[in-house]
Amino acid sequence: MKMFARTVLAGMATLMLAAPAQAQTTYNIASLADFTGPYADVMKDLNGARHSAVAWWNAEVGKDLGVQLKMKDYDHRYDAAQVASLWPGIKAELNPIIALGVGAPDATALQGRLPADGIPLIMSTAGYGFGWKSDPWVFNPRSTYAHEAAAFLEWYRKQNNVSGALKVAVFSSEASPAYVDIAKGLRKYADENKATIDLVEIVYTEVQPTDLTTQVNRVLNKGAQVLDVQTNTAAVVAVKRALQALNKKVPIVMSSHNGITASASAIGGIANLEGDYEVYGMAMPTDENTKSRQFYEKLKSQYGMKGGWTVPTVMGLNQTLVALRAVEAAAKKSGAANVTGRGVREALLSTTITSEQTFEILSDVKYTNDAPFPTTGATVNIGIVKGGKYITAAPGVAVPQIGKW
Amino acid sequence: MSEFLNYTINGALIGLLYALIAMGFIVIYRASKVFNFAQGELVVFGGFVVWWMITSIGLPYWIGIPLAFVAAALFGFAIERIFFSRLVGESVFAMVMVTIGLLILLRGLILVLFGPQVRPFPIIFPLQPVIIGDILIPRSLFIGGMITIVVGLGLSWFFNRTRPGLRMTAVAEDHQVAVSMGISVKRSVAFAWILGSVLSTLGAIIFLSGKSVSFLASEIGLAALPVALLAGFESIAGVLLAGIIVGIIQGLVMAYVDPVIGGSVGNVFPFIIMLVILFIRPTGMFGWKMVERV
Amino acid sequence: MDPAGVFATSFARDQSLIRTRKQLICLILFMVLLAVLPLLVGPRLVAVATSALITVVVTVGLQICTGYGGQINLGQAAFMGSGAYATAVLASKFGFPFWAAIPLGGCAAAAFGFIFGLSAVRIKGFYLVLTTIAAQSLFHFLVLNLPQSWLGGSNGLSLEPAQLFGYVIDTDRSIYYLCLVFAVVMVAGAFGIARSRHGRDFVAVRDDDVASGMMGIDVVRTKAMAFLVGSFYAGIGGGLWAYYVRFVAVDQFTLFHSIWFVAMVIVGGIGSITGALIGVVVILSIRESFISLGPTFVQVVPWLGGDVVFATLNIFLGGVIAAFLIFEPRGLMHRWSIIKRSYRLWPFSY
Amino acid sequence: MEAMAVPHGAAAGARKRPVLAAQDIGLQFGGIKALDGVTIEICSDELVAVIGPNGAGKSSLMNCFSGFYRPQRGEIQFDGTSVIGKSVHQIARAGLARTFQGTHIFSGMTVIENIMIGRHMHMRSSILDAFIHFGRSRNEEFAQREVVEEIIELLEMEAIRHRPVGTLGYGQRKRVDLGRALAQEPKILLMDEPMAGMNTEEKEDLARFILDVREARGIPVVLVEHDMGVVMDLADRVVVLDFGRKIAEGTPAEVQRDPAVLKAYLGEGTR
Repeated sequence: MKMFARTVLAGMATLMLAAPAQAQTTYNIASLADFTGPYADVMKDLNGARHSAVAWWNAEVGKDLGVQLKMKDYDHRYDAAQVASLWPGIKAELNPIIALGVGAPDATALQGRLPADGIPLIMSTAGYGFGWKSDPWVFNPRSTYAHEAAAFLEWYRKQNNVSGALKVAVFSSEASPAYVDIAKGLRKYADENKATIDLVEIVYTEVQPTDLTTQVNRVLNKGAQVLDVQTNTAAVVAVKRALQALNKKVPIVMSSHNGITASASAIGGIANLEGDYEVYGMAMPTDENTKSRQFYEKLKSQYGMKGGWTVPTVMGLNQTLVALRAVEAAAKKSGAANVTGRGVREALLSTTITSEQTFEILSDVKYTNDAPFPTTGATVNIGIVKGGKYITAAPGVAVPQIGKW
Repeated sequence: MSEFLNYTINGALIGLLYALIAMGFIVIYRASKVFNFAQGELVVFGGFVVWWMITSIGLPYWIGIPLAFVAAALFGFAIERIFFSRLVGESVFAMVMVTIGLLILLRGLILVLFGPQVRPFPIIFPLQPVIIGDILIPRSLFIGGMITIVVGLGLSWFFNRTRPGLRMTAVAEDHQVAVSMGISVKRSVAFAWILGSVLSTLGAIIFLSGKSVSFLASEIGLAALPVALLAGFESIAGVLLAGIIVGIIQGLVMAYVDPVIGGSVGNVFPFIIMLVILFIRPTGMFGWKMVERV
Repeated sequence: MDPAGVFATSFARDQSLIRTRKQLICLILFMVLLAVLPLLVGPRLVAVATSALITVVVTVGLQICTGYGGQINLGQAAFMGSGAYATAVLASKFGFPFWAAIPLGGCAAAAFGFIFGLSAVRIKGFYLVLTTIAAQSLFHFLVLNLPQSWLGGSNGLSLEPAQLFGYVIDTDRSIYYLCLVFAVVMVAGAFGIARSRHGRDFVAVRDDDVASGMMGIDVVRTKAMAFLVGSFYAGIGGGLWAYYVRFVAVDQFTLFHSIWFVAMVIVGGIGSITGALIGVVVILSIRESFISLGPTFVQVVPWLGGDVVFATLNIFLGGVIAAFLIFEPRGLMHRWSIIKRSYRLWPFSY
Repeated sequence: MEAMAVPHGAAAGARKRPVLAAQDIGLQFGGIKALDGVTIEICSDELVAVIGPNGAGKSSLMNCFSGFYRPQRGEIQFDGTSVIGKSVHQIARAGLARTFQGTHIFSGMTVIENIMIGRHMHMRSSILDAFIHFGRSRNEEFAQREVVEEIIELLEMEAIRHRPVGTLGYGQRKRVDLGRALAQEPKILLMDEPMAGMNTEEKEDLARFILDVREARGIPVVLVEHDMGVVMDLADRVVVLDFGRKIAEGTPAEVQRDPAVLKAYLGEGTR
């Protein structure tokens, strides 16, 4: 008996000694995806990016840290009802320390219960005014769409030496509350900056507009110098065709989910978008050899990246990198064996995720308890089609302050 | 003033597009008294077929478009054969429910056949607008409106003047009477579905020319409903006028009311018109008045 | 058709849903199973069951409106939404307890439905479906455009968990029981309505409005009643949804949701309360098992990729519905009664 | 059977109160006159047959009585009040029942359910009672069920009471139709060509039921019929219509001898 006890003890001691070198604590990430709903077309890239980023982190960061992460996909068809019925199972079966979401249904279905579940959720999109609440559990790596557009407008105004207010027309749609939110944010921004921005009109259209020639003509007659289209690619195409019909060259500014590449493929060629802009707070998948591009190439050659160098891929990367860096910070703080969802959230709120840590895919990300997105220090990149080529027009443009709407 | 005129004309042309979509709806309704709720999906299907023929395969327009119409006709025929010819003798209620099921099925089918991506639609009609003085008319809608009027008058003539057309009108009025007159109801219904599918494809071409095609396009099927109702679901010539009326009202509301309320009342206005029609005159402007015989 | 050897000895017996001891035992077992379900299965299934219970309430209402009353309704999600919004407003802004807010949400949905139904029920034909589509789009428009302080506009509305005698209903299990109680009451009520003169009137009006009028049935009133009951049920479902997710947003109640409710009625069988239950269970279990098995499948066969695996769901569900439309347009319940009858009458074909 | 014919006109009105009276009614569809100045009175406890060739306006008359058509001219009094402008269900509730030409029967429902529908207007339970089921709604069902069982017995439908009506033969369906109308406990019963499409045996059965019903319930009956034989056997009084006008009225024997009637019927025969 004594002998046995001694053997056990000795064995345990050996294990404990070996532990620092080998023991890996495995944690889970829940990857919410939309394979069968309206965003099925971007999911391959977005989700592929998530998986390869996790693989990279496990191999190059987690190994030394003693943490391994496993990610599992869940299809929610972009439907809040489906998210609600999936989540308790995810929580019980996977017990994730962090979750990755796609869009509004994730946030709306889960924000009521995440604090109790103790799991933070990282979105792939920019923020929204309707999510602007303090004590967040749902995090966006970028400021809101309205903030991003505002950053562009300020930059554009300076760039073109516009004296007086820059006249802007917004094309929105009531098909989704998210579109309405963007328009509301821009309205708020314009109201706060009457000297520099004149929001001449918010045009509401169908999600698949019939024809916008009259509407575009009207806003041009009102002197619009920039057309903001942050809804979908169908709207970009319709606005562009209207401009072509009118033979006018007024730049359109697009967002990440309906950016230059996506809109170009919907209109049938990037040449159509000559001189148009896109703006968002993450790296642009241009052909330029940036640090983010190098990171992507590395993922592609070593970590099974399936997606192309596209906006959805960048979206997948940015949310996953924020999640991974938060886990990293939490593990460093409380030890590899003691990472919890709450700990990860604490880490998100207390540490700055530097641009370097995200391979310049994001600017420095610093959350406060006031908002689910970085309110200070955020920057955007601006892309343009110039000479038929998709390039960065301006990197790191600062995001202005807007009051809550 | 010229602005007002411009909104009116453009509204009328968009209304004619609604009328074209509604025509497909009405043709099927006349033949079988069935509200086809999958009409928008037929438009999307037609749109994707055109994209596939012209943009994806790269056929020239003069081959691709006729082929797309043939494909649409076959598709309409297949739907009738697979679903509705089996339901002969079932209640209209059952058939309407089938069209709702069809809607879900077609969405799945199109997703599988053409993928979830937003596809560029070929530029069928030149982009340059027609300009008359200060008035500016999108060419696709202008040509489309002309086509719609021709098609509408042609179909109206077909149904009211020609022998096969009159037979179908007889079917539309009363299945039992038609049978007793020796007219094949089945053939008439099949023809209606073929026609409905072809008209939807034509609608897709006018609607989407130079734009993009995705599922979002199916919403026009719903936008056409108020037009069909205003026309009383029966009159093909009437639907042209109904379309123009709804289109003009919508256009003016969008231009003058939307900016005031800061929302999108223009897009729901056709539905408000629909409710008003149902309250006031549910048989529409041109619907056949029939005495309900016991 | 009763099993051989069972004859109704009283009207009560003849009337009741449960005619044999076997059926009674089955029902009791089923109820017990529902009662202890959260203790037996994992949280995932509890959540699925909860959403199934909410969907059952909504779909049973649609069955009464469409299946019994013959009033095709493509706005059930909008009515569910108006119930959800009403419940959320009453609970969060006026401090109503859930047991008052949910039924009032049902009433609000019925009232909202009434505005739209009124015009259509007076007319012969399926015009109601047009007004319900209008209701769907106006619901969306109104929520987004009414002053934000009323319905939250694009921000949505959140509400506190339901409370009963100080006990907070915020765990998966307690919400399940909350929904179970409401669903059982509502379904039992639906059976009651279906067996009453009202249920018969609905079917009569659906089958033959001419003869119905001759029986002294006020056809317009009856249609309106069927529609009101249907939207009331939707509103109750919406109220439960509000307490389930504790956040109400306009895009949770779209036309596509309405269409799926109709699909459940089609698959289950038109004109049968049990059919509605079966429809919900069949569609949800296909959908949920796909979604549950998907990740595992992706892990086993990684080269297929999630996009392919999950995309098959659409085809499969579409196929199921198509199969029903082609081979059994009267739904599963009809198939079941045929099987039952032929088995009882065996060896005689019916 | 009551052998004596009931004289019509003012004298009859003084002796027996008319239950249903049409005064000079005219009905037009477009330019076609379906009814043109028809006057007819039905007194309590009387079986009146309305006959006439095809298109004579018999069904139109029935439809005016029951409120499906609204005559442009004239007046219809039922049980002392005017029915013009009232809706079908209001007239039905006032006590007018009818059976239909062809089948207007709820074929998805069982025989019992069909007849229970006939009891509709005698039931009061609200939708809330129905929701609760136990209590008022259930008790009412049972009470009404007893009435229905009596009718089922009267019409000898015990064996088929649980059969869906859609599975029944034509003759049986007509019996259900009659049963449903009886369940309304009407003050008058209109029957629109009940014998059409029946074989001899079924006709005899139905004729027997009609007589039984009259005897048991004492309800006045208006019978629209094509088959002269049936009419002559059953009716107390016969009204003949042709081209929307009343061309003759009297006992079956009188009518049979009327030259105008003969002409109308022969005329139809040679058409």
